[in-house]
Amino acid sequence: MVAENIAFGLIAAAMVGAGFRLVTTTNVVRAALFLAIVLGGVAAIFILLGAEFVAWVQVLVYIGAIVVLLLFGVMLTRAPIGKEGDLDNDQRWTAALVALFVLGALASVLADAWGTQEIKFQGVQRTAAVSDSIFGTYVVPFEVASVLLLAALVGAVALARRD
Amino acid sequence: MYLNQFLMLAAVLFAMGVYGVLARKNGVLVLMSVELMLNAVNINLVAFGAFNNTVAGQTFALFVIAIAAAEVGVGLAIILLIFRNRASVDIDEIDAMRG
Amino acid sequence: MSILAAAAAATSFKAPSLDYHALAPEIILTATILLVLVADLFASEDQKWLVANLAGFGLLATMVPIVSLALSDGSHVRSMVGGSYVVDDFSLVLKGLFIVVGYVVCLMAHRYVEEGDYYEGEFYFLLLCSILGMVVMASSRDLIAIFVALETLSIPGYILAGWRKRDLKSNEASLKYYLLGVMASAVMLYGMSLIFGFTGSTLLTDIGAAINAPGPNGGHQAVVTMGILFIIVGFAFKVSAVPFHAWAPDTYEGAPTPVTAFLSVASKTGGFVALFELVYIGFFGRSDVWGPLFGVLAVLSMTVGNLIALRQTNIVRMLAYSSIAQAGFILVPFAVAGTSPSAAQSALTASIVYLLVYAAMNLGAFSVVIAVARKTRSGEISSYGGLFEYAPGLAVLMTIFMFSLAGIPPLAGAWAKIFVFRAVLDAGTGWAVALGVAAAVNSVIGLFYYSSVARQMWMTPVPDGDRTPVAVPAPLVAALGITVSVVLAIGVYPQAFARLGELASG
Amino acid sequence: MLTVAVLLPIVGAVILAVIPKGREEVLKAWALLVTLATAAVGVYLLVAFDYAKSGQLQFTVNTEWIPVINSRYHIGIDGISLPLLILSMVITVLCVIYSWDHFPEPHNPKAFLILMLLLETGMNGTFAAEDLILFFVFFELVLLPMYFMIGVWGGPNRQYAAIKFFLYTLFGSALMILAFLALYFKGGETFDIPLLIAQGGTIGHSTQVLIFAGLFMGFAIKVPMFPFHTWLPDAHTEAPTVGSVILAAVLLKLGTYGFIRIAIPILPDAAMTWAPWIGLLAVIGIIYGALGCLAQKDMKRLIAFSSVAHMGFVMLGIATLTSFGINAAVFGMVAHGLITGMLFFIAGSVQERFNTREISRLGGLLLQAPRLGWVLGFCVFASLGLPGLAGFWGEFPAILASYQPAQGLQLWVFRTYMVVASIGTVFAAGYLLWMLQRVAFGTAKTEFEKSHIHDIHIPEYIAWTPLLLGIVALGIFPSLLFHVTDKAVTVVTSGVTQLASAR
Amino acid sequence: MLGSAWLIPLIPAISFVVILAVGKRLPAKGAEIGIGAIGISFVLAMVSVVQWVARDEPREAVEHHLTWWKLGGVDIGAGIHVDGLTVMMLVVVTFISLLVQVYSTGYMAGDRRYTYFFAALSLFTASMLMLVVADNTLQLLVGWELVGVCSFMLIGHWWEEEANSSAAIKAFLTTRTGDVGLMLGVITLFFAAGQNFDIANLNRLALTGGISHGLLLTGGALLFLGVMGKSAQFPLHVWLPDAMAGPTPVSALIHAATMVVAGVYLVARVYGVFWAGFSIGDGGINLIAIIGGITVIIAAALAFVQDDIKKVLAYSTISQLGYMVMALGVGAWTAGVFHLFTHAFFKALLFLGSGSLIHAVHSNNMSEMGGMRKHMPTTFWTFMVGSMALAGIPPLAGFWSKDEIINGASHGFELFMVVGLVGAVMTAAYMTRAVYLVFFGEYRGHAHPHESPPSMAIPLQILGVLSVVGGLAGTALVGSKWRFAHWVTFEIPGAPEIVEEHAFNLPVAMLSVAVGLIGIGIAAGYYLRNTFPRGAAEKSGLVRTGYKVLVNKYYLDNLYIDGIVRSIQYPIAKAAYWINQKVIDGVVNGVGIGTRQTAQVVYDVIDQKVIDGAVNGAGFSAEEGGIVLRRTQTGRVQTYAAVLFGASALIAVGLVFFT
Repeated sequence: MVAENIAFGLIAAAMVGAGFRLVTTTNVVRAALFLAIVLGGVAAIFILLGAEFVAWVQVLVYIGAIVVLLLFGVMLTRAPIGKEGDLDNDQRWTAALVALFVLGALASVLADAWGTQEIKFQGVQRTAAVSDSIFGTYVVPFEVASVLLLAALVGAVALARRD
Repeated sequence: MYLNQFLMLAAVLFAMGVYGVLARKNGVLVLMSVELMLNAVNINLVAFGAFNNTVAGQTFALFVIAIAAAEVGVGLAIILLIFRNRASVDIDEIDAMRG
Repeated sequence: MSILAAAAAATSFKAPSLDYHALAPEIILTATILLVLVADLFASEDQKWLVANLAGFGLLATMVPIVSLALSDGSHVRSMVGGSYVVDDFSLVLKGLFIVVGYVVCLMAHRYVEEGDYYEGEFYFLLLCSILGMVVMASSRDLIAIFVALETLSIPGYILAGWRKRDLKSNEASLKYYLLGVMASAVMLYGMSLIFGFTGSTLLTDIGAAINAPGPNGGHQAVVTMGILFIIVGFAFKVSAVPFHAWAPDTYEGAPTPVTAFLSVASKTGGFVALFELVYIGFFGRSDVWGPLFGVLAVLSMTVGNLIALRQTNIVRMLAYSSIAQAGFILVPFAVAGTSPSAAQSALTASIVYLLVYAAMNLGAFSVVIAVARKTRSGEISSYGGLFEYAPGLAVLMTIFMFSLAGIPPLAGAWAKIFVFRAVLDAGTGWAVALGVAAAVNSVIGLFYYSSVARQMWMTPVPDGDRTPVAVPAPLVAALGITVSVVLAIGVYPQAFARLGELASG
Repeated sequence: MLTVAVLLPIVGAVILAVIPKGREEVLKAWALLVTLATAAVGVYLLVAFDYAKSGQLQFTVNTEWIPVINSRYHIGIDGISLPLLILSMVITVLCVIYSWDHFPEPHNPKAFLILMLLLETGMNGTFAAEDLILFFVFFELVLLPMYFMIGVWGGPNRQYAAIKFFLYTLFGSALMILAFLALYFKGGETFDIPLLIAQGGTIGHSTQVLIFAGLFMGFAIKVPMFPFHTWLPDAHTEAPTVGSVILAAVLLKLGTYGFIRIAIPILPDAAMTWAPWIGLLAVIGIIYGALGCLAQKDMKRLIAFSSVAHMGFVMLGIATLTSFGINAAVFGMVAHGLITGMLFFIAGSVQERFNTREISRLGGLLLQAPRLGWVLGFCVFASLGLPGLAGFWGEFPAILASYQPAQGLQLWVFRTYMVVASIGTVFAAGYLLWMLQRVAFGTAKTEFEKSHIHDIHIPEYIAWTPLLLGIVALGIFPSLLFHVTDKAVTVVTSGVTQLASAR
Repeated sequence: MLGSAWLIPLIPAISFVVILAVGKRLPAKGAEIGIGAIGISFVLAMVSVVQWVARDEPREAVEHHLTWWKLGGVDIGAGIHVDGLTVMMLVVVTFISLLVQVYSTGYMAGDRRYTYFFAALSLFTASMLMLVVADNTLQLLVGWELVGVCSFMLIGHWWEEEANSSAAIKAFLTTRTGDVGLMLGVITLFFAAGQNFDIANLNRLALTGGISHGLLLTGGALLFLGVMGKSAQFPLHVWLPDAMAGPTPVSALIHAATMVVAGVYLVARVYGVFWAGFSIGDGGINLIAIIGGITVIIAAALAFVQDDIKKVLAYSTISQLGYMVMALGVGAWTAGVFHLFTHAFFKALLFLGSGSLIHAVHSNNMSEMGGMRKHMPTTFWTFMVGSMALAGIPPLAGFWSKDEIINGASHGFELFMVVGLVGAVMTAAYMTRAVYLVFFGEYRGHAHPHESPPSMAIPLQILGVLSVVGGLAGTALVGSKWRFAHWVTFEIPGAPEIVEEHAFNLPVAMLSVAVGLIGIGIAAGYYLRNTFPRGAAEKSGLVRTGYKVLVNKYYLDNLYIDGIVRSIQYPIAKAAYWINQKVIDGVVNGVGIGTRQTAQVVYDVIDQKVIDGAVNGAGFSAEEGGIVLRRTQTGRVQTYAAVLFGASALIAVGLVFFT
């Protein structure tokens, strides 16, 4: 258990650090890389929680697809690769205030609700269980999600293509 | 492991995401911040799944991941569209309609 | 856990039993979606009208199983996959509404898309996808299903809002809608994760039971409060309730008008449907949370929406604020639903009746806007000057829709409001009556700007002196015909919709 | 048959809508035919009405309408509604005739006549409805046509006047519908007026008082009572002649009728609590309306303010909650309908001839158009409550009744009202005669000296004669009306009487 | 006939309708209908009198009524109540009306609204007769208001001139102010009598103690307010002089003989209420007597300073009405009613005479008359008779009735006897002045005076005869059965007798004659002294020629001195007139103006600014609110997002805190 806690501490520290840099850096490309670190951290957390399948999906979809997609976006919109002076708008302080307020509200409620309850680790949940769940209870959303992805695909193409 | 250590991590990520979407003016950075928030949710879902010993949390997280991907795709398309028309992705300049 | 055990678990998978009659609307709709996509691939530029017709017929075909389900004998409740997907009277009524609204929007869009140099095939494809999301929403009784349905109905909307690609306003509309939509989704998801974490289930009935549970670990905890709130915020965004409304005017103004009509009616109704399911099934035990919340949202929406609408000069923007105010009226019954079971019943009826009526009158109003814009090429209210002189038919129709929105009897809108008032007084508490008075006062404020449109049409001269009649294409005529006959028929015989509303809430 | 009376005009309006715009003669003939047919139904009702049972509802129809909210299509008339129904029918016919050759600008007789027919349905329906929701629908149905009539065919400031009228009234009705719904839930889940009358008394006192407040707002604005009257002068001044006539002759009565038909019989207890305040506003209205009249420069506006004063008498009669008072109120409603309707007709005709209604510019009407002048003089005297003409029987019994209001009401309060109201009759004479003097007496002002002023023409004769005859007939034989209303009023006051006897 | 007395008002009413309908097309333009109808009515009225007197004694009033309307279980009838008072009034009204109509054919000849004039006269007569025969107060009220309207129409007959229509409005409004009291009194007594308007019943209840004294006092006082308006009692008398703007026959009929006595008639009719309410039987000083007494003196004083002959007569009428009211106030019921009777003849005579003069000289002003004795002998002699009757010279009509009043007052109301005597002096004096100014001296006007046509002269002569002999009706000369006091009497079956008769009192009679002569003497002395030179000149042609210019000049000076400067020598009269015009009339006019101004302020400030302002303000603030709220819609998506998150978190904290 100690090892897990140490791992969590490291991962969490990396994630928070990367996350903070993500929202403060003045370099767009670097921001994408910080995002990759956070997403990787999330995958690691999933593994800690015994959700292997989700963790790998996270790596594949997020790091493999989404981050790449975002990088493409950065390049297509000709954002400077290097440092850029002003990436923030003029409501930075408001934003910080709101964010801190949100954090405070969430943290206090969470602390109140679950205090020091522990996760009783039940072992790794196999992919099969997940798939049973998807194709059992959640079969309708699953099918609909496929239509959704199709729609997003077609729509994104229709919007983004030059004509 | 405490449940709350995951939840608190998620909360911090969520708050950073909130800051990011509010303070960043580059459209792509805003999208990244949104991802931060969605990942916070995913941590929550998986942690709760483990806590409650149900697979539904993971399933939920999978749906979120899939749909987040679709959202990012659409979002980028919109940002590209705007970039093509205005040669800028600064979203705080987009205020033609107001009042 | 051994591999064997896992394998055993894997083999133990049993395919869920699906009621294909109950799923027939979704299946037909999906088939139509695919057909439209394929047809679009193969149709040449001058054959694109086929696609529109295909979409229209597909929607009409979807109505067939809905009607047959409604007319089938026995219990109308068909529950599937552990109760996470249910087809009952409620979902049938709303599915029917979505399909009809979709059909009318197709009619409205027909010439608009054809003449405006837009992608036609994709337009209908996305429209149908969104409708599919709504239809699924009507049956979803599970957080995940609701989430997926919500995204399915939203994402095509984000795209369609930007369909006038070269128009900066359309881009802006799309971006604002998208960004705020995604953020609202994130908030909602966070809320869902909390509720899931607390109850350990995504199924609304289980959630309801867990929340109702008494004791120190019961559903009264702050975390539940926050979860419920965040989820409601997500949908409050969808239904454009103040203070989560800000996207609506900008998006409505910038988006192509048929899309605006679709967003303001179908998409909004989708949000309300989700709220019905969540509030009346999942969170019913915590009316101390959502009761006041909806009260505040309702009063703010009505008041702010109406007051800002007073100052609008653009008709679509005015209609956007009007739809914010109308959403406020639909929210009013929620606020009092927790008082008693009978109040909940009449509150649900009121909201559903309001949605049905609202759909007809708002679509009608947008149809007229589209028709008039074909001549004036303007969205300014002042461009409606003297409409009665050169297009008396459109002027009369617009008048009917405007005053129906304002809630003047004997038009349908009045009944919607009466049902809301009825729900309020059924609850009968002091706060409920105060809410009713606020709604009453707001209905008067609303009249002011609705009537100003009528005033322009009837009482001011034509601004540019151009009195050529407006040519209204046949599909638009059909859309106007459907909407106006509903508004008038319901005005005279409200029982038709009242019965639907009662069925759906029963 | 009653259904026909209510719905015939709207059916006629629909058919009118499909007649092409250019065929003006056909349009007018059809509208006249429809209104005449409706009036014929009215005559049938007059003949077939069982006067021995005028306290009971007759010609009732009671079928399902909106079962979900337990609202029914329940109509019927008794001795109170019958005269008002007939009034509404007659006035509409006369208005169609009056506007025969001179539709106000921007002309468009088709739309104008459609609106008039819609109005008639609304008015007839309100007087026939026996279900609160049905009542509400008809009550509101008159709003839209009147809004357009004022807004499209009105005077220079018409848009402001139209929207003011509309908003004011809608504000009242919004609260009124809340009160209706409260009655529904507190009164045994029914909207049926006779059933509610049977059960209304069981509602707790404080709830009754609140519900009455809602009803009061709805009806008082329509009446209009001080201080909710400010829409009236604007609306009347700007409305086209026919609009003013219908507004004065019938629409204002919807409010007072609401008090008599709904508020008082269903909520007698609250009515007792509210009566002194209603009476107070009524007498303020009497004096205030008169003072308003004296300050006017515009003939039509003056007549409009006089309506405030006259409706004050009606409301005073109602506030006494006695048989005498309410009978007087009904009489006052009909009389005011005839007389003020006539005055507005005349004001319209004056406006048409001189292109102004400014009192200071007019003069010598009796010289230039003697018959018109005499009719004006006649109506002025009728309006100031000359005995022997209809106006008196609305005022005098109302004042009489306030000497001895319903048992349980403060005597001294109502006697004070009585004195003030009777002083109001002097004011009424003052402003009306002042107007008569300025308009009809003297010689024509130089600007009109040379102009040829046409005396009363044929459509005016036809439109006015029935009203003038009615004023005289009711003035000489008040029992024409009293014997119809008396029994029905007894039913209205029965709740109050029972309360008094229970004390 | 008595039971069919309703025919008497009905006939003129029908005549009114007929004249309106076809009058213009008839050869005499409707006059023949009016005169014919009123002639029939007069005959019927005479028949009624004869039948009434011939009835067996004790005579009970004849009553007939039908249900007029019914309300809430109360049956309101319309009907007739015929007794001595009624038949007396019927005769007076129909007779004077008949004469006036005949007279008007001459006086109004050529008037542009000739037909209408007769129609209005018919309507007036009908209304007045209805008032007279009314068996209940409501019907009386109806007639009362109708005669008011007719008065309005006839005063304003020549409405082309604003002064005339203003006078008509003033008359109507002033009387209507009094009518408020009448209406409230009728209402009070209606409830006091147990929801009953019946007059006979009311009298009976009042006299038998069926109604509390307080109610009777209130009701009586309220009714008296109406009387003050209609019968021009101080201080509501101001309208009557102005009402002289109407044609003179109208003044004779309405403003001298009939309508203005309606108030007196009302008091006499419901005397039980006043008797019991004001405790007249107890001999106390009461409102009625006081008002009557004040009116006698004030009006008589005012008559001195008038130049307009009709105004002299108008003030005289007011003064005489004061006598009648005072008589009723001191319990001399018969005397008051008798004075009403005689006054009708000689005052109508005087008015018609003045009409004849005006017809001749085309002016109302005495300063433009003079010497008419020679030009208009008939008018002169009849006018002289009328004046003497008014002055109370025996045995003319006025003597008998006035003497009776003074006699009646001497029984316990000595103060009012003095008032009556002072009034008699003044009456005699101002009439002497008027007669002198009009008929003596030289003609001062510019027209060519001539005697009036027979249609005017004959009524004068008839009235002249009656003014001479009318008073005898009150004496035993006509036989005990026919004696006025015998058949016109206030008797309520079942109620105690309240009207007591006082035997002719020679000292009192002599006193009143003496004061009358004193009045004449003073005035005559004053005027004759001034005109002595002229009198001497008349005797000698030479002197006449020599003095002609001088006299004329002198006379003109005299005229102005008389008419204007000398009147200062009547300081009381002058002061009274000043008070009358400035204070009382000023108050009346001021009330009018003040009301108008208040109205303007109320309308401008309260209605337009406050009430309408509040309404418009609500609309305005809604729009302003809209403008402010619009600013929140910045157009920037991240602002919206900040609201989204901020609001969510805030509401969350709030909800968590409160639940």
